[in-house]
Order: sequence, then structure tokens, then C-alpha cells
Amino acid sequence: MSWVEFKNVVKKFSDVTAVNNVSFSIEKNDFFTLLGPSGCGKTTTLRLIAGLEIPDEGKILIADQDVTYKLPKERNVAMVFQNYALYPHMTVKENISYPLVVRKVQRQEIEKRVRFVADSLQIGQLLDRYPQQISGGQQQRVALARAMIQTPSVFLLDEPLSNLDAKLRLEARSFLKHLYTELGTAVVYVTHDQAEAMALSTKIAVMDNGSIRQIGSPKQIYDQPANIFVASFIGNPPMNIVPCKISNGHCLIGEQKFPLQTSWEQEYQDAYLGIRPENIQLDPAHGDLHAQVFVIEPLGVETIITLNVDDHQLKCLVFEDVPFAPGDRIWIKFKREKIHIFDKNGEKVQGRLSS
Amino acid sequence: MKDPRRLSKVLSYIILAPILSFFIAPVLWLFVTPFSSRPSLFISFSTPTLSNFARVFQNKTAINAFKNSVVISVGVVLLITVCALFAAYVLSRHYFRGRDILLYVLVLFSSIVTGVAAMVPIFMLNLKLGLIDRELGVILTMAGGMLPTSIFILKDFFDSIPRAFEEAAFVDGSSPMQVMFRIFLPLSSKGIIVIAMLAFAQSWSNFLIPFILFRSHMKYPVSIAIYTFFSEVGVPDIGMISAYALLYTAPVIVMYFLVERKFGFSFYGGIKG
Amino acid sequence: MKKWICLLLVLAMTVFVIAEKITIIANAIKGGKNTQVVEWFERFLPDIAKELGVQVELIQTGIKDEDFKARIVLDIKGGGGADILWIDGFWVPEFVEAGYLRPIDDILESVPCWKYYYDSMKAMGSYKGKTYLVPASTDVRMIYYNKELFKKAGIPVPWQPKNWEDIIKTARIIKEKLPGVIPLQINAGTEMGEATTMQGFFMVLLGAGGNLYDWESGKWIVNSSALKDTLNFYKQIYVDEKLGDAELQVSPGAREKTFELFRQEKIAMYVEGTWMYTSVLNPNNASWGFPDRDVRIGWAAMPGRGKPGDPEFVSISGGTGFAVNPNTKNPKLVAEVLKRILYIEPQLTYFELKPFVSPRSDLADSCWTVNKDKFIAETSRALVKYTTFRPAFPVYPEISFQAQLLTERIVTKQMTVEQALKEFATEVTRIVGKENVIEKP
Amino acid sequence: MGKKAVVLLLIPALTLIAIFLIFPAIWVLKLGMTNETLTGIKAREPDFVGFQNLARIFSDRFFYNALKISLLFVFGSAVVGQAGLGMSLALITYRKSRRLKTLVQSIVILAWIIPEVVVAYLWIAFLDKDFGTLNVLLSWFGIRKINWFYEHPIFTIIIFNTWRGTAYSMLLFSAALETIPPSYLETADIIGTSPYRKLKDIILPNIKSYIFTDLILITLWTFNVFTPYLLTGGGPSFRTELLPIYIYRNAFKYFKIGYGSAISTVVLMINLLLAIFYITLSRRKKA
Repeated sequence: MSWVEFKNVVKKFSDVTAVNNVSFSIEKNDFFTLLGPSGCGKTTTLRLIAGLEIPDEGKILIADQDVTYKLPKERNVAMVFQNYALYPHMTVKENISYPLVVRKVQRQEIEKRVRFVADSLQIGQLLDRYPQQISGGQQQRVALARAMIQTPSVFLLDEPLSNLDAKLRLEARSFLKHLYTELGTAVVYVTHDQAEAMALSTKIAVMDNGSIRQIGSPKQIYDQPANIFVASFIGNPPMNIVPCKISNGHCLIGEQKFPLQTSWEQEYQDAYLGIRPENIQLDPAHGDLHAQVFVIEPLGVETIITLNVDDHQLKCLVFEDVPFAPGDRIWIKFKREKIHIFDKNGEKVQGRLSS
Repeated sequence: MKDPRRLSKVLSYIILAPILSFFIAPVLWLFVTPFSSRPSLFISFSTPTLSNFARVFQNKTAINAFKNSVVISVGVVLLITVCALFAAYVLSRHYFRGRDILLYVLVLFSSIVTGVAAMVPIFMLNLKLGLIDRELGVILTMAGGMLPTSIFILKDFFDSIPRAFEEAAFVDGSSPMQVMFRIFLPLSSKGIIVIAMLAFAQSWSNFLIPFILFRSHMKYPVSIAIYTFFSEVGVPDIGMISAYALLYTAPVIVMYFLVERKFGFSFYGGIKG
Repeated sequence: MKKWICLLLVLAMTVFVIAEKITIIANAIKGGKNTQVVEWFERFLPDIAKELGVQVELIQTGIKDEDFKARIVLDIKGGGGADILWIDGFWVPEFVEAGYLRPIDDILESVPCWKYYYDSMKAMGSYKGKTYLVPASTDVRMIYYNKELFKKAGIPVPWQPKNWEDIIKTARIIKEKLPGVIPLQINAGTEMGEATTMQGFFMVLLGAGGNLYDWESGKWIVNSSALKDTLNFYKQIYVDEKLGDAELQVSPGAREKTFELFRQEKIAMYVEGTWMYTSVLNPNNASWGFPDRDVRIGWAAMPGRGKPGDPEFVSISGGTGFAVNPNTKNPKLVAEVLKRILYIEPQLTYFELKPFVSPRSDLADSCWTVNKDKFIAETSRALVKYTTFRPAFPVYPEISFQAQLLTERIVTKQMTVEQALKEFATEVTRIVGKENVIEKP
Repeated sequence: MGKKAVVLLLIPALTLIAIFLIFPAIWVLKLGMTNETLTGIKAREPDFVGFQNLARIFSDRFFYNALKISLLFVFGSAVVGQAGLGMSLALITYRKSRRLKTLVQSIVILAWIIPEVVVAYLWIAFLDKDFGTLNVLLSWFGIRKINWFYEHPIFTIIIFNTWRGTAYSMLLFSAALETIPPSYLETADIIGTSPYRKLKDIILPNIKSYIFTDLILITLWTFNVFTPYLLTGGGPSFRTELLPIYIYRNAFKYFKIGYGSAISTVVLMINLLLAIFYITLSRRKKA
């Protein structure tokens, strides 16, 4: 039985459909991430789980209970907001203990649990300060502490890393991942940063325009994107998507064509070829297609090379020294098993090339 | 529905209903009675008519008072806009010694010297200046009272306009005059419109200052003329009075919703101060 | 060149002539308060203007007497104001003290009819040996009653009470027989202003043989049995027996509301002056009028308290008149205008339009006969012998306000008679000084 | 811009303010120490009486009456009425649909912006004993006709002024509530905080400074309101005579300029205290 379940949930705001017929299920040990561009409905989905919004249609279950119309407090969830929502007029300690104070837990018990949570999050020395007196990373931990102290069934995190600067963000990410192993219950995480999603999640749901475009483990999402949207949203730099024509077991890009490895029966007049930058190999003498080097961007470990293939641009990622200069005419070669073919609607074509 | 929040919503409507009727009930009369063919103190709906308005337009005192009100309000608006524009520009763009003290004194006096607390010296001052029963006295007195608030609103507004605009214009080779008229005024037109409208609404509605300073009937603005209609002996012509009251109120309401629509409450907050 | 100078001179002359304008202010407005006054001026002012070759303009007002006074004071204080002021006689002393009136003895030398004015009326217009006001008319006070209501209540008309007890008895009958009708209104409270002192308080106080001022010692009376009885009378009417409506007396616009109720025949008896009959109830008055005034309204003299030694009947008189603004630029012209206003013909026209008691002997009888209704003749003949005047000293308005407060505190039950009198004594003493007050038995 | 230009641009506004705002405030102190009147001998030759007027004020039963009524009026209509009702309305419409909010605000604001003379007449009509809407409505429920101005005068002007001025507090509090991040309350929702605790623990502490600002400002304004004069003229029997009306009565009805100014001085001093309080507070907020 799944721990959190969404069944055909629809949520509209006046005439905008924020969540459109969404279904998914989360297991108790999942770190479930809702990933998508801003305005795609991921935060609304999270708020639906929290009970801050009520769906227009569909059902929401948490721990086998129908909570669709339950108040947030009846769902036993805890949420950390993007801005942490720490009360500025309360000390760190008061903030953390507030959920227990509201539930009229005994003072001794509160004291004990605050101490425990604070220690495990390493903020024990901050308890008497006010939120505006501590750093962003510390604020985030206080917010987490306030959530943890409630021992909820589900943790809801709404872009908790987005208010931190780049360096701190990486640190906090690792910390979160570590924390998750200790929490022992489901986490639902909202982000627009695909790297975060990849790093943290056990399961990712990629959302676009109110719908889920694909659900799967980070690896599945990365290696087997179900559509162009997912394919181009994940990865940095993103997957190259080039319009092409499939005919006779060959792929036509502009005037050039190359054979697909296995026999391809279907013919497509309008299709798209998808290939991740690291799966393109460069060769001065021969390959699948002829290209011209346009820009070379060395980034230290790797180098991004932008190539012109007829009217199209491809990015490719290499990890060794690049012997070319802009303007050089070269050949490129695709790793056959890493080629994705999408139809004109952007959906992945069934019967993949390789397994 | 099963939504438990529905209940709290319904509850809030139940609380809102009597409060809103408390606010509407007295005003309703103003919007119904002028169109009633049998006007009375009670809100009575009867065949709609415009004859009450016709009677207002035939009443010389009423029309004359309208003219007086326009003269006063336009005078106040012009005076305030020009003076506040100059002063706010200087206070926003130039630091000089004593500026902060000056601002402090202005805030202090503008909040403590109300028409009510200072009605005696205001009257005596106008008396000594020979401005009793003259529009100029009323205009200057009102403008003096409202100026600090207008200056603050405008100064705040100017402060929010980045200097970069003007600096860029100077770098591009504009003269100070060109910067003022080509760059600064168009950018601050919103703020200027707001203080002009506030000045209009306040001077249009003001009762106490003209009540104290005007002595003759022919000079009365609408606020006083309508008051004498109200307290007039004999059977008051309720139909005409209500129509007159509505005509008098309409510009303020229109102006308010224009300001509110465009600029929101933060600006209008100054209307009473 | 010469031509230009001539033209300029002519122009200057024209301006000078046009600038010559005499203004008269009166508390009267066409179609409203004292409309007859406006009609009267309209009838002869143009002739005077034509004869003198200047503009003569009437400034109409038509507001509460208190507001009218404020207006004139502020006008003059501000350095302007109308040339001729038609004001209440009892304002003269305080106005003179403030320098708001011009002595007019020089002007009166050229007014031939001045010799016909009664001495008592002349006294009303003078202060400290100088004359400031030409009395225009005077009046008397009495009880007005509604004959129809009396008939309905079974009280025989004509009705004439002999003492206070008679008034109260009648009021009781009306209260019992005619619910919804206020039996009796005697002005009280500060909202009524001077009308309380004049139409109410004094009419009762005089009836108890009292006064506010002791003419013999020249001191203000701060306590007397007459004062006590006056207040007890008020108390009996408004508090103990509720024969009058105290609420009405102290609500905003009390006097106007009372007039209105009297016109609607909701008040049976009302103590008021001549003015009420000739102006408020005037059948010809468009917005106010009382159509069958002469049939439905009767009057009775106000009786004294009824104890031995009390006056049989009482009345008190006020009067208005013409005063001259010290700011006037052309006293000579003012004199010319005044002289013409006081000619017999305009004067008779005035009494025809607005029946009043004339302050001068040459018009004594004719002022009663020019008008069709016999009211003025009757009331004056009956009441002039009882009538008296207010103690018009500069300080009078302040004492009068204290008297109004006295009645207000009683009718609104704020204080007992003793408390109110004690407060009155303290305040009056503070106003005029210890050496100027006296207590009477 | 040179010094000359700065001075030149400031002069018109400063002159006007100096003459018509600051000078009267100072002059009133001097006038309050004379026995100047508009009629009688003291109109021509006023004497300097020093603090005699002030001493008299503190033994003047009308002053205490006016002070008492003013305090009642401020407390009842500003603190309890406007701030209380304004807060209630702000809270009721908080986190509700934009349309409801606009509707409520428009209606309440209407009462605030109609010119005072008209408003006064609307209420005279509304409360008229015989024909007024309120009494007619009440009579449908079998309640006797009440002469509001006579039977409950203070209550009437308090209710009136609450009606008149609630808009400001409502708008201020609504704006204040908007400054609370929604996540604060959503966190509380999830935690399961009761509405009362939400108000006490989260909403009120977060808008505390706005509440102070509002209270001081409306106290200052209400203290200086003249509109009830248009309703009751201070009556019946001085039972609605606020300090401003008492000033008016002394100065313009009885022409006691000196004494009226002395009362004005007292009012100015009270205003000064409130204003200093307010300015200090708003400065601290900015810092």
C-alpha cells in the first residue's frame, strides 16, 4: 500500500488549471521530488498534500486515510516553506517548540524534544537567538527542526534550498540527503533545479503545465526520458534535440543522413532526434555527420563544444583535451544506444533502439 | 460539500452581513432619495424622477455655491501642486544642513495644528490680514494646512524615482530645465496627480474653514450653503436637498475611486492627515 | 491731450459715483425669515436710490439671531460690514463698548421725526449718554393658544388665565384630553438662546415679581424667592407633570422645531412675542404661513404668579432698530438714507406689511390701523402698560446665558433648583464681581 | 542647482506653512493669555492676564464636561469603534477572495469619503425620531421610536464616528496583514493552531507597530473632529459638547477669543504629546 496517494486530482484557480488530473503514489521510504519550471503546478501539488488547498476533483490519501477534505492539522504533515516562515518575534527555541506548545505538550517533554532535535540538526547553540540574527543556512535548519519536532507522516519541503547562496546550497543538499536517511518517513520535495532533484530523490515526478510528464527514479528520468520536455529539462547542458526524418532505417538531418544501428521499421516524416551532449564523439576524419566547430567553452573538468550541423546547433561535452579550434570542420559520431527518437508531438517513440 | 472550510466562510458572511448593512443603511438614502418623486427622510422607492435635480439647477444659491466651491478648490489645487512640487523636489534631491530638522518641524506642526485646535488664531489672522470673507483667505488657509502632507507624499514619491534617470539625461547633454520638464515631471506625474486630487477632495469637502472665514451668503461654497439648507427653517425641500447633496458628493466619490484604482491605498492614506 | 484729461476726469467721476453705495443689512430673506422686511425695502429703496443718485442695497440673511449677531460682529471687526445695521436693541451696549457702533446724534439732528420717539424707546438705543440706534419697532409678549385644540379639549374660548395655576390647570386638561399634543411650551435651555431669556424666563420671573437686575441698588440679583419660584414653575411644567416637552427645548434647532409643531397644531399654548404672530404665522408667508391664523389662533396675556403683590399681567419688550457702522465711508449719505427710511409713508407701509408696535407717538395709532388685522392694536393696547425692558448692559448677554443655563439644568433634571441657583450665583458673581451682586428675599 | 535656486523653490511652500500653520499655533498661546473678546470693552482693549485663563479652565465645569465627553468619544469611537471594527473587518476579509475584499472596502470607504456636511445630514435623516430609516426599521420589529439624539447622545455620536472613520483603520490593518508572509499562517495551519492562537501568536505580534501607529493617529484625529457639531450642535444640553465644539462656542458664539484660545492651547498640547509619541515611534520603526 502506498503512503501518499493522488488519484486524478484537479485543482483550478478561477479559469487556470493548476493541477490537471494528476495521479501518483509515494512509498513510505521515498524521497519524492516534484520537479518542473515555475508555474507548472508543483507547489500547488505540495499544498494539496498539506491541505492548504482543496482539490476540485479527485482524491488524496495519506497513510491509507482519505484526507481530501481534511484540514491541514488533521493530516499529520509538516512543511518547510521556501522562506522558512520562521516567526520573527519568537526565538529559535520558541519557533521550534511552537507546534508542541500549540498541542499543549508538557513543558518538560517539549524541552527534551527541542534539545534532541536541535542537537541532531546542530543548532543547539542558537536556541536563544531570533531568526533575523542567524544565517540563512541556520534558518533553514531551524525550519527543519520545527518540522521534525512534529514527527509527521510526511515531510513537505517547498524549495528549501533556493534562498541559500551557491556554496551553502551544496552543503545543505548533502545535509538534507543525510537527514532523510534519519527521518524514516516520506519526504515530498519541490524544486525547479534538476540537479537538486537528481541528487536527492529516490523518485522524481517531472511536471509541466499542471500535468505529470514522467515519474521515475533519477536514473530512469535521465536515461529514459519519456518525452522531449523531460529530456530537455534534465541535464546540464540539456539534451540536444534536432528535427529529423526517419526512413529506411536511416536518420536524416538536413541534407545528411546516417544509419540507425538496429533496423527501424517505422517511417517518420517529422521526428526529433535526442542525444545527450556527453554521448557525442568527435573525430577529425570520419563519423555520422559533418559539423563545424562554433564555440569552445572550457570549464575545467569538462569542455562544452557548440557545433553547427547545417542549420542546427549541437552541444557536446568532452572530458579530454580538445584539439580543435572554432571554424574547424570535423565529424561527429553518436553513441547508438544513447539515441532517443521522439515523434512530432514530442513523445518518445515506442520500440526503443536499444535496451 | 465535505470541505470543512466552507463553514468558516459561511460564518464570516454571517458576521459581515450586519456590519455591511450598518455601513450601507445611512448612505442608501443619498442614492435613492434624489430620484424619488415623493422624497422623505425614510428611504422610499417610488417612481424615479429627475425633477429634484431640475430644481437644484433652478436654485440660484445652489448654483452659485457650486461656482464658489470650484473657485476655491481650483485655487487650492494650483497653489498646493506648485508649492509642493518645488519644495518636494528640493527636499528629495538636495541635502542641506537643517533639512532633517525642517522635515521634523513640518511633520510635527502638520499633525498638531488642526483646523479645530487653531480655529481662533486662524480667524484672527485672516481678520488682521483683511482676508475675512474673501476666497483668497480660505484658499491660503486650506493650502497652508494641507501643504506639509502633500510635500511628504510627493517627496516620498520623488525618493522612489532613481536619480539615474536624471543623471543619464545630464550625461546625454540635457540642460537642467530639459531634465526637469522632459525627464523628471513625466516620471513624477502620478505623484503630482495624486496630491492634486487629494487637495481637491479635501478642499471641496472642508466645512470648518469656510464656516469660520466666510461671512456673506454669496461667497458660501457648497459645504456651507448645503448646511444652511439643512438647518433652514420651515418645511425643508428634502428632494432638492438630497439631489444637491448627491451632486456635491459625486466628484469626491469619482475622484476617490480614480485614485484608488490607479494608485492604491498607500497614497490615499494621506487624505486625512 | 486736453481731451484725454477730460475723459479721464469723467471716468474717475463715474467710478466715484458708482463706488458710492449704501448697504443695509437685516436678518431677513425673501421667502424666508422676515420676508416682509425684504418686500418693504424693495418697495421704496429704489426710489431713495434714484433720488440720491446712489446705489442702495439690502443684504439679506435670514439666519438664527445668534448667528446674525456673530456675522455683524465679525463683519465690523474685519473692517467692513454694511453701512446701516438693522439690529436688536439689546446688543447696543456691548457693541458700543467694542467700538462697533457709530454715535448718531449728529445724524439725528437732520432727522425731523426723532422728537416723536418715546423716551423709553430712545433709551433702548442709547448708551452712556449717546444715541446709537433709531428704534424701528417694538413688541410685546403673550400666550398664544390654539382655539381648535382648546375647543376639542372642552376649554371655553376666549381664554384668559388669571394666575399660573390657571395655566397649569388648562395644560392638565389638554394633556388628558388630547394625547400627542404638547400642552404648553415656555422656552427653556441654551439652544433657544436669547429666546429663552426673553420669551420664557423673564415672562415667568416678572410674574413672580422678580428681575435679574435690581435697578435701585444697581446690582445683579443672584438669589431671590422669585427666582426660586420661577424655577419651580419650570420644574412643575417640564419635570413633575410633563406638561411641556423638555426634549424639544434642548434639541438642535429647538425654536424652529417648536414653530413647526405649533403650525402643525401639536402645541396648544406657547409663550412668544408679536413677531411670531406677524411673521411665523403670517398667512401670506409662502413657506411658513398658517392659513387660518386669525380663526384658529388666540392670545391671552401672561398672568402673574397669583400671590398678593404680584403683577396682574406681565410682558417684556424688545426692539430692533437702525444703527450705523463706524466703518462707513459716507456718514452724510447714510443720514440721507436713514432720514428717508423714517419718513411717515415708508414707516406706515412697513407697519402695513409687518404689523408691529411703533416706537413713536406720531404713528402710535396709525401703525395699528394701517394693517387690516386688529391683532397689533389689541395686544399693544392691552399689554403696553405692563411691559418692561431688559437690563441692557454690556454684561447682559453673559448673565442671560446663565439664566438660560438655569432653566436648562432644571428641565433636563441635571440639577435641583437649589443646586442650579447656587451655580448661577457663583457664575454671576464671577462675571460681574462680588460688589455688583445682591440677594433678594 | 545652486543655493539660490534651493531657497527660491522652498520659499513659496515654507512661507505659506509658516504663516498659516506655524504662526497660528504660536499665536494661540499668546491669545490664550489675554481676555480678548469680540464684543464689549475687551474687544478694543484686551488685557494680558497670563495664566489666569488656564487656571479658570481647570475650575470650569464645562471644560471638564467637554474633556470627559472628548475622552469618551475618542475611546468609544476611535479605540473601540474604528480600530476594533477596522481590525475585525480586516481579519474577516483576510485570506478571502479579492472580490469580497473590494466590495467590503468600497462600502466602508464610502462612509469615509463623503463630505462631512452630507454625512451629518444623512445621519440626521437616518436617526430622525419619526421618519428616520432606523426607527422605521425598528418599529417593524415592534420597538418603540427612540429619540437617539436626546436619549443616547454620546452613544449616537460614537456610533456615528465609528461608522465615519472605520475605513482608515480597516485599510491600514488590511495592508498590515498583507505584509505577513502567507507561509506564517500556513505553517500554523499545518501545525494545527487554533484561530485564537493564530491571532495572538502570529498575527498580532507581526502587525504590532501598525496597531500602535493606527491608534495614535486615529486618537489624534478623533480628538480633533468637528463633525458631531453638524449633527447635534453640541447638545442636547452640552451632552455632546466635545472640546472642539466648546472652543467654537466660546470663540464664535460668546466671542471670548482669549478664553477660547486658552482651551485651544490645551488641545494643542494634547495633540503635541500624541504627535511626538507618533513621530518617535515611526522613526524607531524606520531605523
